[in-house]
Amino acid sequence: MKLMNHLPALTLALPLLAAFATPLIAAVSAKARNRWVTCVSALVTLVVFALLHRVLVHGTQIYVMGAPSWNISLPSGFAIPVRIILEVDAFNALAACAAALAQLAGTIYGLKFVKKFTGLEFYSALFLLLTAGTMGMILTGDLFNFFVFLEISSVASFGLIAFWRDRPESVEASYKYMLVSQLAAQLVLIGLAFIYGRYGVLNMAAFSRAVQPDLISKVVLVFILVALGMKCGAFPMHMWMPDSYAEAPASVTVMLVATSQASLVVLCRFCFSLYGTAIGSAAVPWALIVMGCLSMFGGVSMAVVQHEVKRLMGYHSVSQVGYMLTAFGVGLLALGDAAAMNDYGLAAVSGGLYHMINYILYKGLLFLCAGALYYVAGSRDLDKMGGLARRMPVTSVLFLIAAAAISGLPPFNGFVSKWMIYESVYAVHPILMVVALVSSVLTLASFVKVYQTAFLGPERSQFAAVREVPKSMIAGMAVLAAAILVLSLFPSWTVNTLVRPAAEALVDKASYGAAVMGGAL
Amino acid sequence: MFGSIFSGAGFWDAGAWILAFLSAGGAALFIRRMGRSDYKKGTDQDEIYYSGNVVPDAEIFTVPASSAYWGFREALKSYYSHLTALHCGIATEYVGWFVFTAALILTFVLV
Amino acid sequence: MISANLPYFVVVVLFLIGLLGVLLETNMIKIGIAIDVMESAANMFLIVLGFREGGYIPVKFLMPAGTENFVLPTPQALTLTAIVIALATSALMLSLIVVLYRHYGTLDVREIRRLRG
Amino acid sequence: MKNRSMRPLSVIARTACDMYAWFMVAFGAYVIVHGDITPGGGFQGGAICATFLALMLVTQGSAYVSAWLNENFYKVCLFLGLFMFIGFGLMGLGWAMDGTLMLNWAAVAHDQLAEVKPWWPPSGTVALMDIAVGIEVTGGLSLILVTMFRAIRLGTVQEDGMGKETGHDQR
Repeated sequence: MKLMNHLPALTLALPLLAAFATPLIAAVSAKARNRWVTCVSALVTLVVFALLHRVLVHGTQIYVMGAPSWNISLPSGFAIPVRIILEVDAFNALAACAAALAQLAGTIYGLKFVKKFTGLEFYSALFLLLTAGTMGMILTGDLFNFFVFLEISSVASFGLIAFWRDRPESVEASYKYMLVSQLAAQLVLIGLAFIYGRYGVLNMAAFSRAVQPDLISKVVLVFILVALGMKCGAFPMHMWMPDSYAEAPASVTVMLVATSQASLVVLCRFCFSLYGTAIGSAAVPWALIVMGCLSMFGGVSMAVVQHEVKRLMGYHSVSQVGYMLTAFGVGLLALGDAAAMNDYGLAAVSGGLYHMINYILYKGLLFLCAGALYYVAGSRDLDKMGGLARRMPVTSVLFLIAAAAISGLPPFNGFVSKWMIYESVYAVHPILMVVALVSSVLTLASFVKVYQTAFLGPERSQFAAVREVPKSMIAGMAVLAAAILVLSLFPSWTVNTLVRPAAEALVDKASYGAAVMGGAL
Repeated sequence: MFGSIFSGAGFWDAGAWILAFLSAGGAALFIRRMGRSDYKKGTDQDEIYYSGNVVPDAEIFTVPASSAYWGFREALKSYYSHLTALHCGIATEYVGWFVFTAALILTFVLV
Repeated sequence: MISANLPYFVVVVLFLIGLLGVLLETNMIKIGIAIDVMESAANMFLIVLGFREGGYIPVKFLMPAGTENFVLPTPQALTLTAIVIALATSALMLSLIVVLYRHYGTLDVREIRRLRG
Repeated sequence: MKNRSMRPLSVIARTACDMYAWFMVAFGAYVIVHGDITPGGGFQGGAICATFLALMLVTQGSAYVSAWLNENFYKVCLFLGLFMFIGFGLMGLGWAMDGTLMLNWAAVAHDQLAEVKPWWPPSGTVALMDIAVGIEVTGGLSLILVTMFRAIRLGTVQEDGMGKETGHDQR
């Protein structure tokens, strides 16, 4: 079928088209807008899952924008690709699937959650734009295109974080994120300019062929690493994260989680598929590992003492990102050494990847549950809550699932990925595993606190009239909960069919280049 | 049905865990059934026993979230004072940390 | 040699001015200007990289007959895109500053710190 | 609080700018339409077109402009332009799906241009997309001007219900 060739392009074009049509449709009626955004996000999810299926069956997909045909990456007479190319392998496609689930949940949840506020046509348009930016960052195979999508998603998220614009804190959080993020974007742009000046290419596959471990490449790698590390919340640069995650509406926070993971996807792409063995220095993997350990412990220890529910979860995001950074750092350390790669490297990369997918799902669910608490209680302060489990049984069960998953309690998926990370990082140094285990314990402790103070305890008089949140919000949460349960109940299927091919695609630098540049080296 | 994942040191099986949870739940239910049968709902037996005193309001009666893990926080007071000072809320200091990290990593990578 | 590298010195100086502005200024509007200066530095870097001695603009209709040396349009396209993005972000940043001034009554970035700890 | 809205300038300035502003729009339209083969393009031309509103605000004053302005026009411009842009991109796919996204389906070869379609833009969809971008940027920059102009009036008299904060508190 010809349509199947166009799936990568449709993943980007659909949300873009829908985003620009939304204000025009919203002029008709609010109901039309709601139906429109729901249909579009369901369609995007469908397209992304079809893309994942196609990639798993047929191997890496490329898509050349503007070419006479979708697969002409090298027109005759050209040594390097000149057009913008989307390159989708198992790794990209898996991350895109998690992001698609997050945006589906956020869209459905947001229908009722933000209903009573004004400016909803721009909310919907920006949300779809954020989806397009995230998908673009994940799927792109072109460096400058990556910068453009990074900025699209950044600008959309600044607008969405400040959606509650008459709350001073929201605008403040948006401003702080914007300040750091703009500096990071300039570093990325200058890094890309370095690449262009040094190698004359902006295509990722061509760059992965050309890259040498010289001074310029190292500087570029550090710029990209710091900028994207900031975007996904590595420790000394994470301060924007709890602020903006807490102040954004809950339906947006789900998507912000996916966007920050898109940055991590590109970071892994740079470290593994583009640089690979040409990384030239053991300092880069160790920087990842050290930042990861600091994030793990620093994030969670700040989370334990918080009493504002979404801010607490924001600090947990920092901590969870630390697990992935550590795992990818260990994988990077083992790169180029076949024995070490077989021994623990691939397991570390798979663990990090699996944890990334799990993290998007359960952290999204946790933020949605926190939003539900805010929706009924009118406050995010845990001191003012209590006894809500009787009033909101569904939300409390969903929260319990997500909290068990993030704390790594068996039978949930969070345990499997954390376990894979523990066992692989142990091979590098046992202290990494100790840090990870202590962080995990503290995670459990802080979520016990949240559950105990918000859901358990005696009923409070001011919540006598509280009812369960509306059905559409439950449906949004159920999307993520169902995904968590599937990943939990079929771990071996997940690891063997989804995660392992993705990890192998990530570390296989030669085949990443070959998909665009052709087989000849 | 669910399959297992093997690593060098052990294996993971979701089915085994579910089986364990089911049997533990069954045992709990069994023990619960062996309890007293003269319990009646809606009588004085439902009341909270508070040393014979009147039970205060929920606001006073519960430990608020900001007081939870007080001992933990108190023991690590010096650590937390540093960590809270890091999250000072000033946007330009956050930018400063970003630049500092970039410079640090650049030094380690290039040297 | 010096004259050929002069644009790069300007880029570095501009970027450092912007960076110091962001780090040391306390007025939010000045910080916004400093961010814009950094964006100009990045754009100028791209433009300088695209310069070729004796190259012609890459539009076939405007080229004199027989011209073979035309520059690659990529850096110019990149710069244009980056300028548009910079415009969007500076407009958004100024709007945020206006709203922040309404809420907090100050432009001092050190006093906008309700979110901390 | 003092009314800080903009006052109109003198008669001479107003009369001159009344005419001059339309020439700016014409020049902007010229830059947009010729953007594909000359320096300029949709963004630059749109920015020139948006100076129309800036001139009007400066010379005619806020009362005149806010009475005369229809903001929805610019909103429609903004989203219609963006919609047209991505629509032209999607048209590259063609009915039979044998093209690609953003394919330049309307391009004509350089040497056939004169005899085949003398009126056709030589760069094909690039010209069409430039027009779409021009419409979008005109709408977008004008909206930015209007919105920020409103924002700087900081609690002055609310002539038209503008400047009222809506959103979070509206329960």
